Amino acid sequence: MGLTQALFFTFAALALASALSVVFTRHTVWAAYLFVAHLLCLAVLYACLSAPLVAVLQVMVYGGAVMVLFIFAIMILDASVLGRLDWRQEALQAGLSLALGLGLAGLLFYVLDRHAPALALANPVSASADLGRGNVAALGRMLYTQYLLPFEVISVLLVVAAVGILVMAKRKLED
Amino acid sequence: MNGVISMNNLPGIYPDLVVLLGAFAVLALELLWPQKGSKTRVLYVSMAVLGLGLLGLGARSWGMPQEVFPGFLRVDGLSGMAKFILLGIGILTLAAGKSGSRNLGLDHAEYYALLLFALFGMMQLCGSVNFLGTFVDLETFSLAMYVLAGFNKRLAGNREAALKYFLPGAFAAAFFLFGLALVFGATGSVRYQDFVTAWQSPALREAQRALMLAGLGLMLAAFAFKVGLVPFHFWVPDVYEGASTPVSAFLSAGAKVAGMVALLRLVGLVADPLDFFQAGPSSYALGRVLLLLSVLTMMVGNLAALRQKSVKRMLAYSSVAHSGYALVGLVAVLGGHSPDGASALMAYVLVYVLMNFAAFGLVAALEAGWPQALLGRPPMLEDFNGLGFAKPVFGAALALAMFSMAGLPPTAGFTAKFFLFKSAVEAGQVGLVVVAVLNSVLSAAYYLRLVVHLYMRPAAREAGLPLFEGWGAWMTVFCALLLLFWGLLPQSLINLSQAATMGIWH
Amino acid sequence: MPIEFTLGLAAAIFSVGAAGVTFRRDPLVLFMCVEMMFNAANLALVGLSGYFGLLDGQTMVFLVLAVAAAEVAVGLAILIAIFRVRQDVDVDHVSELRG
Amino acid sequence: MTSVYWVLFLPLAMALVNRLWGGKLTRAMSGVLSSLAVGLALLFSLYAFSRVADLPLSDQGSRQIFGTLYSWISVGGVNLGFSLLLDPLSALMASLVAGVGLLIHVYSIAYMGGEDEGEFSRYFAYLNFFVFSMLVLVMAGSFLVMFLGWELVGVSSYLLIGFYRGRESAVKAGVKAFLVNRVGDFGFLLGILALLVNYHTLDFPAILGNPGLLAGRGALATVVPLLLFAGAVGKSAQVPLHVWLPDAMEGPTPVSALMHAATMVAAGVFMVLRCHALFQASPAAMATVAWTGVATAFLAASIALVQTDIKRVLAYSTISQLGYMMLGAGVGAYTAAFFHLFTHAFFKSLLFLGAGSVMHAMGGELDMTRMGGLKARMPVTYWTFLAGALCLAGFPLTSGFFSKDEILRQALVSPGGSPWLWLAGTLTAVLTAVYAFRLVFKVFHGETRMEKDAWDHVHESPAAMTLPMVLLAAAALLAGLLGLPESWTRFQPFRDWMAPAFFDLPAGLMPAAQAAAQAVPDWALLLLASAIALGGLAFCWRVFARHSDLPSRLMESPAARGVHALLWNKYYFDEAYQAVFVDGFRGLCRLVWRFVDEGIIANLVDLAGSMAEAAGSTLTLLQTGYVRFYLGAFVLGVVLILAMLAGLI
Repeated sequence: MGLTQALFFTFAALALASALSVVFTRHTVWAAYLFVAHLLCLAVLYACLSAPLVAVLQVMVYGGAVMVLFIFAIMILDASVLGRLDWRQEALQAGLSLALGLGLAGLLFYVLDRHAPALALANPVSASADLGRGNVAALGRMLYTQYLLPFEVISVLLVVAAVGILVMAKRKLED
Repeated sequence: MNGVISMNNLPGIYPDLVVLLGAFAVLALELLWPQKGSKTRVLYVSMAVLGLGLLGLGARSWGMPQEVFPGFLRVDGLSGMAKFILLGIGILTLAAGKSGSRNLGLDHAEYYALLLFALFGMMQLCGSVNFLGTFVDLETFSLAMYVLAGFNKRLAGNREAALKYFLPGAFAAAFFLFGLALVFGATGSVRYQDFVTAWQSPALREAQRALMLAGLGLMLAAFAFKVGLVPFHFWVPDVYEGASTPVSAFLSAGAKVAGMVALLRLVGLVADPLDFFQAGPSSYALGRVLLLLSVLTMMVGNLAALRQKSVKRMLAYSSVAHSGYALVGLVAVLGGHSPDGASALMAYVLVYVLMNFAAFGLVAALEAGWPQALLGRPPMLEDFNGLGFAKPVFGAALALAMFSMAGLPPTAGFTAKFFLFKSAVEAGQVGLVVVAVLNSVLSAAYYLRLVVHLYMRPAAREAGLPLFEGWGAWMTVFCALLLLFWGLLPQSLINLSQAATMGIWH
Repeated sequence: MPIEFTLGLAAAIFSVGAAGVTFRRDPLVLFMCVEMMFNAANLALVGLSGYFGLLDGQTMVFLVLAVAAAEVAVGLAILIAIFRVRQDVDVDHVSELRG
Repeated sequence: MTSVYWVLFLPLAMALVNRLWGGKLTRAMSGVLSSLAVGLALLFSLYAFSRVADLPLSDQGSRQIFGTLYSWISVGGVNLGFSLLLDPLSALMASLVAGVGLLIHVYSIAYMGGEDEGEFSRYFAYLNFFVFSMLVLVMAGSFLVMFLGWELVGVSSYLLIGFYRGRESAVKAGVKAFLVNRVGDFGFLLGILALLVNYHTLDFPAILGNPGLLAGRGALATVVPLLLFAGAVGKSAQVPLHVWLPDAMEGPTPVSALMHAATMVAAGVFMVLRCHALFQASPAAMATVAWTGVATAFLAASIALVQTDIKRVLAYSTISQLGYMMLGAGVGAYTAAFFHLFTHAFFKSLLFLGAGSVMHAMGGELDMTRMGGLKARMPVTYWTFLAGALCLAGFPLTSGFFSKDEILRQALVSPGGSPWLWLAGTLTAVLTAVYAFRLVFKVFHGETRMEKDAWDHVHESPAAMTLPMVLLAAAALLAGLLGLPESWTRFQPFRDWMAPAFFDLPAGLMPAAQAAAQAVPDWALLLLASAIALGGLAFCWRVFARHSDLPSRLMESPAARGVHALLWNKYYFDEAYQAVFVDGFRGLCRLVWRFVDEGIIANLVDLAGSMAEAAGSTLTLLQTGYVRFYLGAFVLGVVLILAMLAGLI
């Protein structure tokens, strides 16, 4: 087992564990920290999957920007631990969520387990030279050629988001 | 070069561009005309933008199907008709909100800009032939819609509506994205064309097919959420009731058109009528899913609507039920080899939009005249008491829309249902049609209830709650006349939808 | 990296997120779980991208990151707008509309 | 065809005028113009009638004028047009609708005179619209147009039944009528879709001229007629969907007259007759029609026996008579069934107008136990009402006598008939005679049971009301001449007129027992029918009028004296037994009404409604308002979809 693989499996385990912890921890701030950890684990996984640019973006966008937003939101809303419900209710809700999660996971695994191994034969695409360490330029080229339309639409989407945030955040003062 | 913008192709999406530029222009106008009371002008500008879009649509976007952005965006009859409906929806939404926009706190440039942005996203979605493009378009219009649903934050209903629309919406987007990943895993591409090629390839293996179907299923769930299919429908009544009336009308009509067109394209991937038998039994599984969703949606929507006292909530459940009817067309697409299923679906969607705006228009007109104290209270059936006599023209128009929703001749509601059911029977879906007809019998009970309030109850508070005879009310009349016209002379409706769905998959 | 493992991990995180969404009453944590689901899909895309040797997957993740970030921003704005006027932050308490 | 367009256009135009400018028209203008519109429609339909008569009569189906107003939809090689069909059936029916409609319009001018102008013109708008809808249904040249008329009739009847919108019961009755009818429409629409898919058209000539196509499709040959019949069951108030009709009394009385005579309820029978070619391809469908008809006839007649509300008795009697018509249609006696529809239209509208006249005089009173002795104060109403009752009871030589007897005869001797059908029908005839005369005696004879000042106010109705009644009475009494028994005369105008429209039931089907039944001589049946009517009259006189001095005055009429002389002794000797039997039987009937009708059937209909309501409640309970619940349902939905796609479910 090479170093990459060792890293991959270690951080895969960590990613899953932190994901579960986010769900089960009771404190909002702790959940946020665990979520950051989860996101950073994913960044490591991306790096191992020969996607260094995505890994860096993951750290910057998610680990940085998104988490800052979350922390701000936590501060504004002054979130603390929510009161406990009646234990029966809590158990019922946990049970239902667990059942739904397991059901979904079970089905996804059922589909993937039976069919993913066969993918290798499905698409005999040879590994492209673009992949690997020097793929930033290639990725940029793709964004501006093949994926230009969604790229442009996303710029519209960002404007929509900006206007939306303005409406949601500011209007109150105006009236 | 693959996918590079060629200026020659841009006129193909002229209406989309007009709407997009219009949205930016409206935002700029906020700076030019900052004073209060100038917002009516902004509304007229928005309407002009939509009108320009319609003009451009007439000039350029019909005719031969072509991929304006290869692998991403297609301009064909289906997208043409969808854009036609969407631009119409935009104009109707603006009309519905005109009188009451101050009352509802909607008279801000951002409202008009978001509306146009949402329309742009939907119009893009209707032509999208790429899963990633679909995802981005979906998110574009959804983000605008979330904000629109909660636009007036002073009203508790608006705030709750935004939450209940946003959380499941983001959830649905996540499912769509995972489905996209599965499809990418199965085919190595996210283009619709590659999906079809792989699906129809003789070398297709069961493993691949299963992944493709699972991915499609996850995306189906996302669109089922958008158009409000059971059990993805729970947000519908709450959001329609909570959001401002023009926004509710926009949500119900716009999201349904965009969602149904997208569903049609998705379902069409595995159900090319020409190659149906080649596609094999796996599309049968998708057909079963749609069948079940259709039956559940019709039953739940109609049964729950029976009990409603709030008009908007009743219309919400009715809109759920109508999604179920429309799905009958999709089942017909999958279950048979007649293209009538698709055209019947499109005709039904168009007629639904008209019925919906006829109803919401009068609700908005009613609210426009409300005193401040009543704001935020959902309009009840009692509020319509005796309206048929106080305002004969508007009352008659609303009654006609209700009869149309119940599927009675000679309204377009009957025409569209008839066309839909005919296509399904021809596709061999007799059982589904029996359920659908039974449901339309059932639905008469609650549509009739509104007519009873219009014509058979004395107006208790005639003076207290006047009907505002503004654009909203006249819009109801306009839609009702169109419903009557297409009930009596439906050929143009049929021709339109048939032309729109001719050869959409290749 | 075996592709089955990557996809399986993605599916697992996705399901954990879905379960978390239905379980947590705290709107912020609930929303984090939604983001977790987005990330799971991204993981699958990146894994498949490397597996196929196609750059498309990574390009798509790039675009999805932008979309998701915008969504987070709008979402948090909506959540703040809703919960700032309330005494508590419990999603279950926003349930005036029903029936 | 042009004349047909005018027939349809005039009432519609007047309905719109009344509705839109109603407030500006005076009462007289509104009423007279509306009547005029219907009158002109009558003239045009008579002209259409003559046009049909001018056509050469070569063989069956030759006398048809088929025209398409415009093409409605043309899709996938299927052309659906807004087509009209003029043939002996539709020409006669249209004239009947317009004729009865005209009389009722005239009558309404006086009857509704008390309403203010807005209400008055609203009433006439609805009434015109009702006539228009029925004419569309009748003139339809395809199932599509018929369905249009079918639903329009439903909507306009709903408007008219709920006309008195201040009254909660009226509103409820309107809604009930509409919804129960929709249940029948469910079958009708499915039947139409099935026909469309099989025939690729909905035009009557193409489908009805080729019943063999459907017959070659196995079970469809039975299923499709039964689906169509479901529509007729709803519209013609057959068991178990008859529950709406008694409640429909909540509308103004002239509306009831119109609805019970030639429009609305007759539509179901008309449709079955129109489609008889499809029905007779399937013995099972025919048998269903016949047995439903006879069951309805019997059940409704027994119920009518114990009612005290005049309009309610008349309503059940309508149901019962419609049952007879269905029986006729079910045994292949199409001409007889239509003839009964024809005569029934006269005498039943007459009876309703008479009831309206009584109500008018008594300030809305409907309970016959509080009447009596009205004969003296309202002679015209009395005599015309009596004429109607005689027809209803099948009194010899009246129109009802001939038409009902022909149906019963065919029930016995036709290839599709059976002795049991005949027996049940004959028993019903007995009941009919009893309740019809009971009504007359209770209302018009004996001492008045009214209070003094109310009695002083009783007066004959104005001429605008009595004139239609007199005309209808004449028509009701004389219409029988058009269809005298074949054994009496070769003068058969009705039969000859209808002959091109109806196919005969294939004779080969006849079982041996039927052949034997054919040996029963015609005169014996006629005699039996006469005996039943006369017996009923005598019996009622005995039971309901004995303690009054009116019978002696009645005895001055020679016919009544003859009847009395014929039956008097028999019932006199058996008085004690009769009392027990009658009381017992009345108890039984009351029981039937209480348990079967109110208890089971009405409850079944209500049950369906309340089940839907309950399901709705359960579903809205699911609408908890908790967004996490909604998200959970979302996941559940995804799991469901994935499982189905993976082939696990």
